[in-house]
Amino acid sequence: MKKILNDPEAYVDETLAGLCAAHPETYRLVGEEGRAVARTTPGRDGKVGIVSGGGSGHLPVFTGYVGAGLLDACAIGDVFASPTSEQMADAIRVADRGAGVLRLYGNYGGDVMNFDMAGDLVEIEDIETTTVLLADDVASAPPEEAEKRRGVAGMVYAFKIAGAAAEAGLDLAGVTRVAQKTADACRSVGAALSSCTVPQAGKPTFEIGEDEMEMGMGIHGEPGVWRDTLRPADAIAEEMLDRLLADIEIGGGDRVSVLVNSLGATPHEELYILYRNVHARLKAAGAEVVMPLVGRYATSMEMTGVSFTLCKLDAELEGYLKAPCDCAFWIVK
Amino acid sequence: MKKILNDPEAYVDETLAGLCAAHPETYRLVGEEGRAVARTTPGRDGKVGIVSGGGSGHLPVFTGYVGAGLLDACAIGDVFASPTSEQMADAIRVADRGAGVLRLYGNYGGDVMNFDMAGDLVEIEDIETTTVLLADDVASAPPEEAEKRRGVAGMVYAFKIAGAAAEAGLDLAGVTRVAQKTADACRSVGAALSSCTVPQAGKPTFEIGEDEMEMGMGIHGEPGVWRDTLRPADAIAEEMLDRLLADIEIGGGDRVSVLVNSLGATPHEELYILYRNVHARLKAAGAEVVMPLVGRYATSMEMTGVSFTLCKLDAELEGYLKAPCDCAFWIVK
Amino acid sequence: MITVADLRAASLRLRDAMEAEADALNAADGALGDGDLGVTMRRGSRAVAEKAEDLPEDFGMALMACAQAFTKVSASSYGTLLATGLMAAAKEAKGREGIDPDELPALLDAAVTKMMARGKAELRGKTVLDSLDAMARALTRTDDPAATAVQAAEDAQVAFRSKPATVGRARIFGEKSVGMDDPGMLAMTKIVKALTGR
Amino acid sequence: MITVADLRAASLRLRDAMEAEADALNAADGALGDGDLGVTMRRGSRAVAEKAEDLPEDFGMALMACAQAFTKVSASSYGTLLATGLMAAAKEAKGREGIDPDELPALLDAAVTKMMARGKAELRGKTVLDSLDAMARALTRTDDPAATAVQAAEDAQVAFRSKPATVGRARIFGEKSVGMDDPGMLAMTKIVKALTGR
Ligand SMILES: Nc1ncnc2c1ncn2[C@@H]1O[C@H](COP(=O)(O)OP(=O)(O)O)[C@@H](O)[C@H]1O
Ligand SMILES: Nc1ncnc2c1ncn2[C@@H]1O[C@H](COP(=O)(O)OP(=O)(O)O)[C@@H](O)[C@H]1O
Ligand SMILES: [Mg+2]
Ligand SMILES: [Mg+2]
Ligand SMILES: [Mg+2]
Ligand SMILES: [Mg+2]
Repeated sequence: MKKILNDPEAYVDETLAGLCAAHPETYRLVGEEGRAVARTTPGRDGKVGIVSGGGSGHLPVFTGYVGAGLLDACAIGDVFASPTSEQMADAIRVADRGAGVLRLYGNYGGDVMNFDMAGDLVEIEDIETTTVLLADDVASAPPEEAEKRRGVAGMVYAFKIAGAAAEAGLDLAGVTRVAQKTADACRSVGAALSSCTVPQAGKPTFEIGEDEMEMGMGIHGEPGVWRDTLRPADAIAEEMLDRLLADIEIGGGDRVSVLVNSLGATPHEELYILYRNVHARLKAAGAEVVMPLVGRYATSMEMTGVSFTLCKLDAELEGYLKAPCDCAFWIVK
Repeated sequence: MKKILNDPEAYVDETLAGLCAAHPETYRLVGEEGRAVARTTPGRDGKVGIVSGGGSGHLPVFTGYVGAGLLDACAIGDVFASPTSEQMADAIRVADRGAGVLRLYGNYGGDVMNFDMAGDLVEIEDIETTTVLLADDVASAPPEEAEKRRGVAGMVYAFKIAGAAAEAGLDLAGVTRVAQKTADACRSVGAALSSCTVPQAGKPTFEIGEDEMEMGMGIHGEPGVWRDTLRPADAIAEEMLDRLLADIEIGGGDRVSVLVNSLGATPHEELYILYRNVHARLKAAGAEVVMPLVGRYATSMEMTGVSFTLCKLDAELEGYLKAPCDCAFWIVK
Repeated sequence: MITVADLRAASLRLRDAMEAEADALNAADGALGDGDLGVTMRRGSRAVAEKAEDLPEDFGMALMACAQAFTKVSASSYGTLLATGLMAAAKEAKGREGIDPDELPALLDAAVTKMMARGKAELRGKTVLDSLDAMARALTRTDDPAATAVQAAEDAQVAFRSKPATVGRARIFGEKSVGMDDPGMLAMTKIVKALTGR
Repeated sequence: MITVADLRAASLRLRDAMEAEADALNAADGALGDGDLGVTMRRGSRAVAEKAEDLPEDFGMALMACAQAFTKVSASSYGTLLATGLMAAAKEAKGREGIDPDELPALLDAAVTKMMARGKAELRGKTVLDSLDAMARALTRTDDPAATAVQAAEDAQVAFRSKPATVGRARIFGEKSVGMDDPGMLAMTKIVKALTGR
């Protein structure tokens, strides 16, 4: 197990302790069990709160995106495991500035059930909540069942854009509408070259040959749509973009942001090799690439692989995407 | 070879093409062979130029740190190989705004010889140059031979602090003095858990057992000071900090920045587990940690492992460290 | 009558069984899912067993305490659904010292109803719901509730084996999932065996 | 006399030899260093061989063209030092059609001097400098310069094997490097063998 850790059971708590010690101006632990993180400087009174939550092991997702112009608070589960509804309720309570709270997170069974329960818990305390689910992974269900898809790196766009809308003063219905519009505008697909190891499991989640890759793999190592020998970068980029463009129309005059994301181990060098291909192709299709993101925005710890996300923009979304934000992992000036 | 690439020979050129396509507001290719990158918006007339250079495969080092308040230009070699003196001369020429150019780079044989030759080449063109070498890797030579040490992640501090000094209007001698002071204030040490693969070599640079780690390993995979079974995070953190503190005194009242750096694959989660330990210990020693950096600042592509860098600050260095900068990998507001 | 004393003993058997079966359940879940079902059940049943001594004598409140202990350490789909079902049964049994075996179908139906609402899934979808429903149906006509429950869970697991998965990540492997046990149904068979001591 | 025609033929032999020895040189360098010496020599000698046809007839200018071709593709320590040495020799031989074998010691000395300045290293440090110096010394007293050069390079390599490394990353493994060939000296033996066709 090529991991640097102490007790596997303490992996998440020690990570959060280090995160808050390194960036006390941004993050603070809240809640009874120390499994909710909130902005050190809360949003102003009357700002709509935005909370997310989910399993650990995806930094910067989810906790890392707590910050000005992004999330107000976040509940953190064990690696790849949902937080409990109590932890989510802690996050919702601290995020509430009197204008209600949007629950903005990925479509995973455990997370959905627990965020629903958390909503029930805070309802009695007169905190109004809404929900927007990210379901951007095109490999996880066909278009006819798009609502069953899982949420992956597209949530980075949703956090950013909804966060800016809340900062701009929209009310809960408005922020929820903008978040839903962003969720609807995002499509993602991933490809994995190697597994990661869940600390408590102690061995790689899946086996994959030295020269193999898997297209469409889930961010917890769930099986993908095909497994074959490793292809050249351009072939990978082309297939991944094909899969996205089959699901969302992007053509002449469209404005689109694209996220070329490392799942962890894949280095920046290789992300740029891929981006080069994506950029040329979108440009050739007549689309304008706006604020491309290339880096580690949503990971599975040390997994080797990449994901692509397209976020099709209108003027409203583009404005919020470019608005300022500030957390330890992402600053927009 | 778990890498995403096309032709291994094109790895670096395709990376640079993607980098410049993604961030045209920051980076542009210059020079005959396209192996120098410069700021898209050059520094103002009369600003001292700062150039760096070295082998590829270390993003954000070196090229990524071209930007406002950082480097003006950079020469880029093949993976882990020095750029040529001509490429370095290209970088120096474009960085010159009439006030001379500081060559600021790591102490490696090929780089030193070629930067010396590049200095000869531009001297005839009346460009004044100075040199500051980073030699921060304590594992690469004992204190008595400190000038023979290699340059590793400490250069991130040197780029940042010298970059701010140049932006602040210091002349070439002043910027050189500040850069040298920073170089003298930095100590680094690394530990590797797995190798990376040089694209042109096609196989891992070194073999290391599934449960082994190596202390003091070089960033190109050069052998370290001991190899043994993988230790717990706290034991690793303690030994690494011990090795640094044996070389630079840090105690009550000192102000110090610390970089906990992933060599590539090691995820943020684990960096924070380590940082937690380092932070507590420096605090217990009475030192104040200023602007800690936790992330991927100087990598060896997909290598698993970490490095620690301490940068002991005085008021001048701290001011420049906190000054604004802006590149695709690092923004300070 | 099934009392809180029975619940205490059953919770210890459950913990031991899940300790032993954790790897098998992880593997079953890992075939098409994220491979954490054994972790869920081990952590959850450990937490419940730890509370065994302190369970209140009110049978309903005791079930509620079990649900809360489970949910505090495990928030996966399966753990959350089990806790939801337990809470529904707890409401039915509140204020009583124990329940009669012939009340079991009503408790199971109450659990399944709430679990369907929580998980937004239907019966006959090859999930733990079908195991519980099969037990509820079978327990209406039996003299040996323990044996019947085990048999019903096993039969359901086998009967649905040839159907495609309809929930979770396994769903997208429609055809591939045919012939494989639903991990949640498999787990329920093992749970009922442990609870009844078979 | 050694002419540009000889240089052309030698450069092709060098390319073939380095093609064949690249892995071995990488491995020798990788033992304590970064393992790129074979890459350096393969790329550099390929670049020189490609220029062979177009080398100018002025022997000094031809050496200069070789140095430039090498340095354009390889800027490692070894490549840079070789190019530096070649340029120094080129200056000595400029304006001539060829050189006499008994001028070799002077050319080698000129190369070593410049290489010492460039690499800030001394003689007797177990580096390629010692191979070149050994050849220069041996070539002052010989009738068979080719055989002598090869023998001197080999002898130097063997003689320094028992000394510790003093340059580059290998230096920090003082004791560990004892008994191992310096990769640059090993490469020089292979280079001289190829150039002289032995
Ligand atoms: N929405 C649902 N409704 C009913 N049962 C479900 C539902 N989701 C999951 N299950 C059951 O839970 C099992 C998987 O549980 P678990 O491994 O905890 O899921 P995950 O890891 O996806 O959160 C499935 O085999 C199925 O029996
Ligand atoms: N400063 C120096 N002076 C003389 N010879 C040197 C020097 N540095 C390296 N060498 C020679 O070059 C060889 C290593 O070359 P190379 O692999 O290119 O180094 P690196 O990869 O460190 O740049 C050594 O074995 C030695 O013979
Ligand atoms: Mg599961
Ligand atoms: Mg799960
Ligand atoms: Mg080398
Ligand atoms: Mg080298």
